[in-house]
Amino acid sequence: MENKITSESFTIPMGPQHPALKEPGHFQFTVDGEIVTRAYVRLGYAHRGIEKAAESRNWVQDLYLLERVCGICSHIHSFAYCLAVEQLAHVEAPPRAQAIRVLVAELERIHSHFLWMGVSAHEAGFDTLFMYSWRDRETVMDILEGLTGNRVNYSANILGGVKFDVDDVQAASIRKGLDFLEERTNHYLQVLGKDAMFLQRTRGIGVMTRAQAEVLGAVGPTARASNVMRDMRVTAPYSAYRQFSIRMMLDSRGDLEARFQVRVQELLESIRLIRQILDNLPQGELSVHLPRRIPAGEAAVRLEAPRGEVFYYIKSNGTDKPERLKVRTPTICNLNSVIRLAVGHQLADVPMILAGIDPCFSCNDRMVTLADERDGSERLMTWSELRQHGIDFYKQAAK
Amino acid sequence: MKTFGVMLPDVSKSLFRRAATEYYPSIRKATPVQLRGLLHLKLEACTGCGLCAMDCPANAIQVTMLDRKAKIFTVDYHVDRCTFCGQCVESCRQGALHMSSTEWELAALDKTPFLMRIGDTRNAGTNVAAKPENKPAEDKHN
Amino acid sequence: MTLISVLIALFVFPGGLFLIVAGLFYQWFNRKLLAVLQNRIGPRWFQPFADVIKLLAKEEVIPDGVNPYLFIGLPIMALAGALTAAVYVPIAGIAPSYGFSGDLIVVLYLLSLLTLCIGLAGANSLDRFSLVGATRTLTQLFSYEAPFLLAMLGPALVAGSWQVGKITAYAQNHWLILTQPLGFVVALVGLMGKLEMPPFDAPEAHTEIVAGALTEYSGRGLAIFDLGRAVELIIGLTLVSSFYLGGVANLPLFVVKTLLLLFVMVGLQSLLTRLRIDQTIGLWWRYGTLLVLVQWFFMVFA
Amino acid sequence: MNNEEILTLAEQIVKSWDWKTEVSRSQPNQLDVNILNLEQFVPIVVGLRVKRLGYLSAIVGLDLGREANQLEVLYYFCEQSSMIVLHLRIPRQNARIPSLCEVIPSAEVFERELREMFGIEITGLKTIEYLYLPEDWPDGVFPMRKDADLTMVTAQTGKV
Repeated sequence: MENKITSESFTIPMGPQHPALKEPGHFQFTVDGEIVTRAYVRLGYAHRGIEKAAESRNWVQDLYLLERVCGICSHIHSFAYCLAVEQLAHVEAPPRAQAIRVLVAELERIHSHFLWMGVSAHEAGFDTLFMYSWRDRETVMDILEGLTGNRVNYSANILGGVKFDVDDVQAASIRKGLDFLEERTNHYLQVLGKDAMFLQRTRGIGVMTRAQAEVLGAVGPTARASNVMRDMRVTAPYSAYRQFSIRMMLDSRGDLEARFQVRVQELLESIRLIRQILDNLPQGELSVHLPRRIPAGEAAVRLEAPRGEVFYYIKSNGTDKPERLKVRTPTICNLNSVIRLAVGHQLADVPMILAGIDPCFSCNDRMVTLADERDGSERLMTWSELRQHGIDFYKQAAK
Repeated sequence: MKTFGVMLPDVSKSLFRRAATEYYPSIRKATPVQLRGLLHLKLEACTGCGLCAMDCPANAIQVTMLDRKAKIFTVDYHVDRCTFCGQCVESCRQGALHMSSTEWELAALDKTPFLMRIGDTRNAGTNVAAKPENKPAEDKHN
Repeated sequence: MTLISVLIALFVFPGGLFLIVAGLFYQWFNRKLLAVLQNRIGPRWFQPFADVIKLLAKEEVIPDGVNPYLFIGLPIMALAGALTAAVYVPIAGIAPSYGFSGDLIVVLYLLSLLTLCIGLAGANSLDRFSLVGATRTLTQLFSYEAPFLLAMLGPALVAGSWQVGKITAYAQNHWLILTQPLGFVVALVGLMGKLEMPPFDAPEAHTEIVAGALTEYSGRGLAIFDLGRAVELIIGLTLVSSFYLGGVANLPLFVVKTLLLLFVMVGLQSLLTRLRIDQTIGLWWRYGTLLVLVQWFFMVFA
Repeated sequence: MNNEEILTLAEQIVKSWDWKTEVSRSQPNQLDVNILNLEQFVPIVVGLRVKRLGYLSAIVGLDLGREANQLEVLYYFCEQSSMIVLHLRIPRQNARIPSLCEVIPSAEVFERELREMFGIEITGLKTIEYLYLPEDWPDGVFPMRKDADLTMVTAQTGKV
């Protein structure tokens, strides 16, 4: 790391490896004293080439590949992929499967928001909140494990439905867990809204106005904290959200505190929705059959991931592999805003502002590192080749 | 209303509470029945169709047909590649596959337990240790 | 006092070795208690010792572009300063080995030597995180030093002496926490600032600047700085407890008092969010100093 | 404004700018606009922006293959559940499209991605440093193109 000190600028690098970043990403902040005057971002350190790799795998295999776009919001990616493929095949998952998908998606949102709360508290130097919120996150992870069979990468979906059913015993254990989580969430709402020391680090920090949020294309809770009405579950309801409606959480302040409030209130709303789904789970089949070859066509779906709107575009050419698959994750939209927001703030606020959008770099870095021309017969050969070159499609960046 | 030390109740309760951290190697929590652990194959039900291998996202399953008429085949299960997604169990039309919910501590010091060869091993012609009993080398559950 | 007993007092007990071991034990108590308050298991009792031994055994990397003498010398100076301060302080319930009129000031400045050395060490290395950390360390030093000093001078004022031994003797009969509660609070919180404990850990806020001034340190240098911090922890606790909590009586009472103080400090650590450096300065000059001055006002006129 | 009104208004804007523009509805909530003349592209986007018909949700690049010898770029403008998709078709050689950064600042990352992955030059794009690809990525290799020779890349860089 060479030293660039001139009379005006002093550049502080953050990343690719930095304690504030749980994943590799590179930020450069030029500071004047403690004030940030310029910010620059470079991505690609967790780039695994998923979009290209998806073109050389069949429709079923892609489901699991895409689930690994992100380790935290893994379900929403396979959810989006399934919706798009089902749209291409002109089938619809049975109502019970749709409800279970939404159930897992909301549990995942709880998991993600709790995780985020802990991480941001840690960035702020409030480790007690970090430890407690992660302790409570275990509850929802246990629920997910008991329901789907895994703590992350739930693999709940198959093309045309879901893998498992929710029986009364599981419903009861979910309800029990939710009661605890609801109590804790209400408590954290108090902590985040009242703790004077914590508010010093969040109130009025990183303010993004509504106009800014719209121009910079912010999505998800980041946008909603600036009073921008963007929530796919409400504005463009998909799957079981058509039956089970959810309220949009908005805040007009646009600062970090608002982002905390929006997310924690979303937790309460998710808990309410999960209870509602459990009470009114439709009866019926769990999956429908999908052909191995998906009819040619194009499909674009937009879903609300915990971090915001996720966009999937799939083009099929009628074979058993997709022709093109495009993933646009929420972080890439929100990253724009963070870069601009950081300027003018104290260096100490930068990790908080960064964490405020809940960045997920492995979500962003998907497209290409290396691809393979592969057909079925050479499967093992090319796989070992891939391994040799060390692309870790599966051992992707932790998280 | 701003106050100081809002987390005081949590902190003070913790003094008299057992740590939430798991004491993992000494105390093992029971795993849920749904857990997707090690894959098991019922050889008598398997027809060697290879659907599981075709759908496996990690190419962890390899079906080699040795004699199509006599239905002699071997199934190689690469435990180290397996992502435990459970798609093979869904894909199998014979119901020959299931995943154990108790066998999940699969780490080993060498690679031998990671290749499990199920089926006819007479003509396989490799020197990989065959594991017909379908289990990793060490049983860590004792 | 024979030469041997002097040497033992200096190197084994109550100075030197004992101080280091006790400091590390207090560090463990700090970490363990914090973990318990956060509902974690926390480290086992030998963890700080293991850390130090591991670091001492490791290679020390001296980065390019630094002054190697300063780089190696600063940690030693810091530890030496802290150990020297211990000579004038009633460690482990034993009256200070040496003392002269006005040694309180010397002790306080020897304690600041550690912080100063850390700041210099950061400024010495060219790493950007170190530089920002050094700036913050020194900025913070100037913010808490004045209120902390004033809070420690409160007992000196009523005892009528600026000698640690005499103040302690006076405090033996007067629990100054009752007569000077504000001073006690400022002294306690000031001690947390001095030790760079959360919420005053902005100089080493690892989510912002990795390890602050000590980012470039590894191996022996880091271990010695760590030992210096451990010694400073115990000296600081001794000073505050002997000034405000009824002087020194005997070893068990001393341990109880200091651990009680540490308990309060850990509780505060677990409840408070890290302050930004500008907020730290604001806190000390706006509230810390004011509180002590109010205390002095009462002392002078009441 | 409901979906139908959004799509109708968008259709009017597009038609009024250039009556030859092909417009179709592949889905009930989707309006596909086939832009034939690149010069019309930015004004149409401005028109959509002014009327607040959707924000830029994503830019998708497509390689239509060697036979078609064309690249396609899809711009997804979304509002509520409606999607307005602008299709741009350009030749594979010397592919060049205008930048939207002046109109929509958030287009920058998408355009940078498009540029490095498909080799489409974006006129007016200020930041042209790689966003995802490594610094030592060879010139002229655009990984998301169907015929990108990536084994060569592995040999050259000797890593990944």
